Amino acid sequence: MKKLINDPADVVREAVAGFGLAHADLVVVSHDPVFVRRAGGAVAGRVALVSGGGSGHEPLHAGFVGHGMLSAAVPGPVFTSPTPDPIVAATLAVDGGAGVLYIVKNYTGDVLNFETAADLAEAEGVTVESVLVDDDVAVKDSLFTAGRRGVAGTVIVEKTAGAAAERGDDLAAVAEIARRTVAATRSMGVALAAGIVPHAGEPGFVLAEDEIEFGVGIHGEPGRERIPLEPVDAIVDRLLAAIVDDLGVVSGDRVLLFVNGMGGTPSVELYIAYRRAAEVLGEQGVVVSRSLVGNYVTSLEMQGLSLTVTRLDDELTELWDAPVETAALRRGR
Amino acid sequence: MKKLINDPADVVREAVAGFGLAHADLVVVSHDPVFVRRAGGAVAGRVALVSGGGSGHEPLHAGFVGHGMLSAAVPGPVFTSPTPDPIVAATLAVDGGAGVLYIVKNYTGDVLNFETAADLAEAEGVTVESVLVDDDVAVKDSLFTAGRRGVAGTVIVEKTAGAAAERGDDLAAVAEIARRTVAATRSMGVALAAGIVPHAGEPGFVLAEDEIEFGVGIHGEPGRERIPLEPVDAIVDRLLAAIVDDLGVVSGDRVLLFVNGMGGTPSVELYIAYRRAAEVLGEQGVVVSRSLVGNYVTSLEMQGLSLTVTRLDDELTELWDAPVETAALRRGR
Amino acid sequence: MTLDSTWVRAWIERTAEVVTAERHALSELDRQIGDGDHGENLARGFAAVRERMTELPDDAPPAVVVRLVATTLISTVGGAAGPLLGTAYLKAAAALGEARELDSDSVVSLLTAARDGIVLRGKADSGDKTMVDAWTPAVEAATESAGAGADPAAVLRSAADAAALGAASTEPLVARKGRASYLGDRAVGHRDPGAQSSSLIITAAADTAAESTKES
Amino acid sequence: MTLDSTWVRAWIERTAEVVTAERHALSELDRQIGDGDHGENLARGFAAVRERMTELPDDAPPAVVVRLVATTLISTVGGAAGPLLGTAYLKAAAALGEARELDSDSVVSLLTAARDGIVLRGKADSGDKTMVDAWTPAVEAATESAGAGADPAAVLRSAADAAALGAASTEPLVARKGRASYLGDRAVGHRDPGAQSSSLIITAAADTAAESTKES
Ligand SMILES: Nc1ncnc2c1ncn2[C@@H]1O[C@H](COP(=O)(O)OP(=O)(O)O)[C@@H](O)[C@H]1O
Ligand SMILES: Nc1ncnc2c1ncn2[C@@H]1O[C@H](COP(=O)(O)OP(=O)(O)O)[C@@H](O)[C@H]1O
Ligand SMILES: [Mg+2]
Ligand SMILES: [Mg+2]
Ligand SMILES: [Mg+2]
Ligand SMILES: [Mg+2]
Repeated sequence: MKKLINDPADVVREAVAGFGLAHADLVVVSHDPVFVRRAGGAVAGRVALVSGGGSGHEPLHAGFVGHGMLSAAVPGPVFTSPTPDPIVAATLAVDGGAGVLYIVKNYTGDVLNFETAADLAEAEGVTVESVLVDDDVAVKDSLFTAGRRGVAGTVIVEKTAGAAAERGDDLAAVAEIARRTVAATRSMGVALAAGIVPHAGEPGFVLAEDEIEFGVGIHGEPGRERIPLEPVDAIVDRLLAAIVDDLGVVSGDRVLLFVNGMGGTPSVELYIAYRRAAEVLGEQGVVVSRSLVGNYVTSLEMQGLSLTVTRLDDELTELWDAPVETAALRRGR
Repeated sequence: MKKLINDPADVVREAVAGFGLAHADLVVVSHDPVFVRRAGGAVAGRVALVSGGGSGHEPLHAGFVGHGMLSAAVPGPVFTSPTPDPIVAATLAVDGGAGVLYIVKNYTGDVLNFETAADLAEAEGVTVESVLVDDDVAVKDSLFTAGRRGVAGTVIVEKTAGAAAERGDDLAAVAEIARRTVAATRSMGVALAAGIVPHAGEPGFVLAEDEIEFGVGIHGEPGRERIPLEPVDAIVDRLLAAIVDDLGVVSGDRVLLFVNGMGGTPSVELYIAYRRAAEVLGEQGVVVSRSLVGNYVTSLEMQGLSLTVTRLDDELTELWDAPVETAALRRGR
Repeated sequence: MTLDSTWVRAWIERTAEVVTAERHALSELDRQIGDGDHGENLARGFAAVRERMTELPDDAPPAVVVRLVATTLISTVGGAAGPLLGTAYLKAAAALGEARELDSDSVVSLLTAARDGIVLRGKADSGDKTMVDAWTPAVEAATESAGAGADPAAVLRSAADAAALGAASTEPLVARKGRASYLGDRAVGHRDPGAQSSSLIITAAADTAAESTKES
Repeated sequence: MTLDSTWVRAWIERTAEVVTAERHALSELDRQIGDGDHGENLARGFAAVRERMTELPDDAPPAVVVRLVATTLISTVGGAAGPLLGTAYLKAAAALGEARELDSDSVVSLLTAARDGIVLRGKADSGDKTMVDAWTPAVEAATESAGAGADPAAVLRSAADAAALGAASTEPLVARKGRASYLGDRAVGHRDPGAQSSSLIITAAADTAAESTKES
């Protein structure tokens, strides 16, 4: 394993410290327990947003802490949900009396730890609502699974819900925006090569030179199936078909198209994929009215990408466009 | 070779097309010849900035086209300088009568092609000035080399010069800011693994499992030496020592500290490196007053990073802070 | 013959040793059908448990020791296993109440409460390819063995044997809970890491009980 | 015996074939001490040349053909080699002037102008491990051979032989220009890709001249 790290056990602590130093104008870092919150403290009367999960998906979530998005982010160990303690500490630090919304990616570990944290925070007098993000169409949602995974669409949810909180919506309204965004969002990804978890020292899976993992998760979980490498246009067509079909996108719909890099994919490849996806949607009469391209929800240095489509209404569009000032997404400020 | 592409020969064309579609609010793409210019056309009386070079370093340069930075970017084939034709076409498209500044990374190919383009553009009545960026301390600048390479520091130059042009400086003044930024900027990089040029299909170099390329260039050029892999703190110490020594940074200096990912390095690793560099500078009494961390000048999917330090004066600080609205760097708008 | 808080401490200590020794094997199982961190998660958690145990008074009753394990795992493991095993120890501590000496029935109720805690949090059924597939056979075997009049060490031995078989029994299954459920048929042929670690935990209980019994 | 525009076209056509056939070998040389694109760059450029040549009138004089090569390379190759070789052909075209029949002296001035163009743009000296190290010996050998009364084909053959030796002679050198100069001692032992491709270009001239002579 080759990595630019010191002791694998220190990866998260050191990275969060560096993040705090580099973005001292935007965030304050708590080191024990580890969480990242917006500079400036809790805003009285404003709903606060807390998200978190295993590390290794940066800039998610700490990169989205700031005006117009998250109030705090709680990074767990690499690919492992944080425990309840730091979630509770972050909750108490950012609550401005109007309640706290947890944005939780749908993994058993995240769900259970945020659940426990919510119980503990409620015991401290904070009103907590939770929204589960489960946008990954690679996983069948049925009685026979833990439900769909939360992947790249999480960014969209954090953006629209954050903007709703910023404009002064109450907790129920912010939660409604978050749930509406989840309901309007679907994603699916593909990997050419897995990332390497520092303490594991080995890739999550190994693919042959002509194989790709189709429907891969953001923790290097093996995906839906392994298929032979194809030209990216064909791969995009498959991903998009699964998304469009599941979301029920039809001619005339306005959508946000998001091509997300998994961390080790050159920018040119993301834009080549974007081009194809935009063309195909256009041919279907779908209006791509907003877009996002880049490494936003990564899986360490995984080579691959995911596609996300969110069906936009006027309000979601307005919330997407609202000013935001975070380390990884900034506009209008 | 595993890549999310179609025909290797179409990589740049398709990526630029995708870039244009994704950022239609910011840029207009010319397809023949290929260049990317700011949406809205030439601004009368304002100095225009044109940069370019081989593709594969994205977001450099097209990602920095927009208000407060470049007027146009000219992407060549992967790792190969563009020819004069598209440079001239871009120049003519963005000239607002106040002249055009070329920001050229110091490579023989870029220098020669931009030189020819300048001659041709001047023949068309456009006043052109050129600034060479040569910030890479890995290469000794002597009679025995083609001079230092232009690497990550290019972003800083594009930002300060772009802000100077935006505030209305004339061509000589914008060029002076660019040259002052170059003079105040040094960089050095390290790689764990090279990127793979699509049409080559093989990495630019192959390292053993315990080796790193120290002083690597952004084209997968082999670096200064191969050394055994070390903890990143030790690597950062080496890079920083070379930079600080060459730039002559001393206690009390204010600097911008920039940790640049080469394309395939997880964000956590960049922040771990940032942490160490900031600590070391702090111990030396150097004030890190501005920072930048992320993939800004990449080498396809190269695993590695570079450190850049720019010594800031009040004016450069103000220009760095000025509003900018581009695909890859945005603030204040 | 009964077990006391010395056994509880020995059990926890042995568990810490075993999950540390097996951390790579457990993570490797998790890498096959999950995200490859299960061994690391447990090793981290039990290292913290070991450290905090030193702060307990020597005469802390079994329930206090087990509750410390619970809260430590909850606050240090994370992932799915942290809250699940944490709840298991929390419910087990509640079941132990004030008891200082554990007879065979106490051991059965300890195991039962632990299993029930996991099911309460995780809502998995038997056969879903989770740690429940180690705990439920263990509870059943312990109940039967205690009913037949076996001593605590023997009860735990039968639980451990059943847990080991239960862990092995997850191999042919398709998962319906946790990360492995994303894999569908591709999980077949792989042992569930949580069932395996739970089998190690119960085996550590049996092994230390056997030693306690010999000494006493 | 003289060479005419049929030969020029044959030369350019042969060059296109050879650099296309050798593209991977040239890029591999460049990968060792540069950025691995030299073969690709030239193949792209000469493919464009080939295409544009079809648009020329059949009776275009040699200088027009050579100038078309120059402008096409300048506008399609990029990198260092594009402007350098482009300038070489541009200056060569200027040296040819109006001539329709090239004697040995014309061939020498063509080669000399090409070399001078490269030096003008690139400012490399002999021994800097660049394409100049193929061109300069070629010019010297051609000059000597023409001085001794050889015919154009023989002049080009001696130039080609010298260029080949010149390309090989770059192997032990440290580079002082271009990308390879960043490597210091590590460039030693590798042949310069530009010198190698220049040797191919000059050899293509000699080979096609020999064939033209046979046919005529
Ligand atoms: N709903 C559940 N009920 C019971 N056990 C579960 C459930 N979900 C997961 N598990 C157990 O947790 C184990 C994985 O633990 P671990 O790897 O530490 O957490 P994570 O999956 O969050 O990385 C699985 O092998 C399984 O035994
Ligand atoms: N200053 C120079 N003078 C003469 N030849 C040069 C000079 N710089 C580079 N070259 C030649 O150019 C070749 C590299 O060409 P190429 O790979 O196409 O361009 P790039 O280096 O831009 O990728 C080198 O092998 C060398 O022969
Ligand atoms: Mg995990
Ligand atoms: Mg090149
Ligand atoms: Mg796991
Ligand atoms: Mg080259």
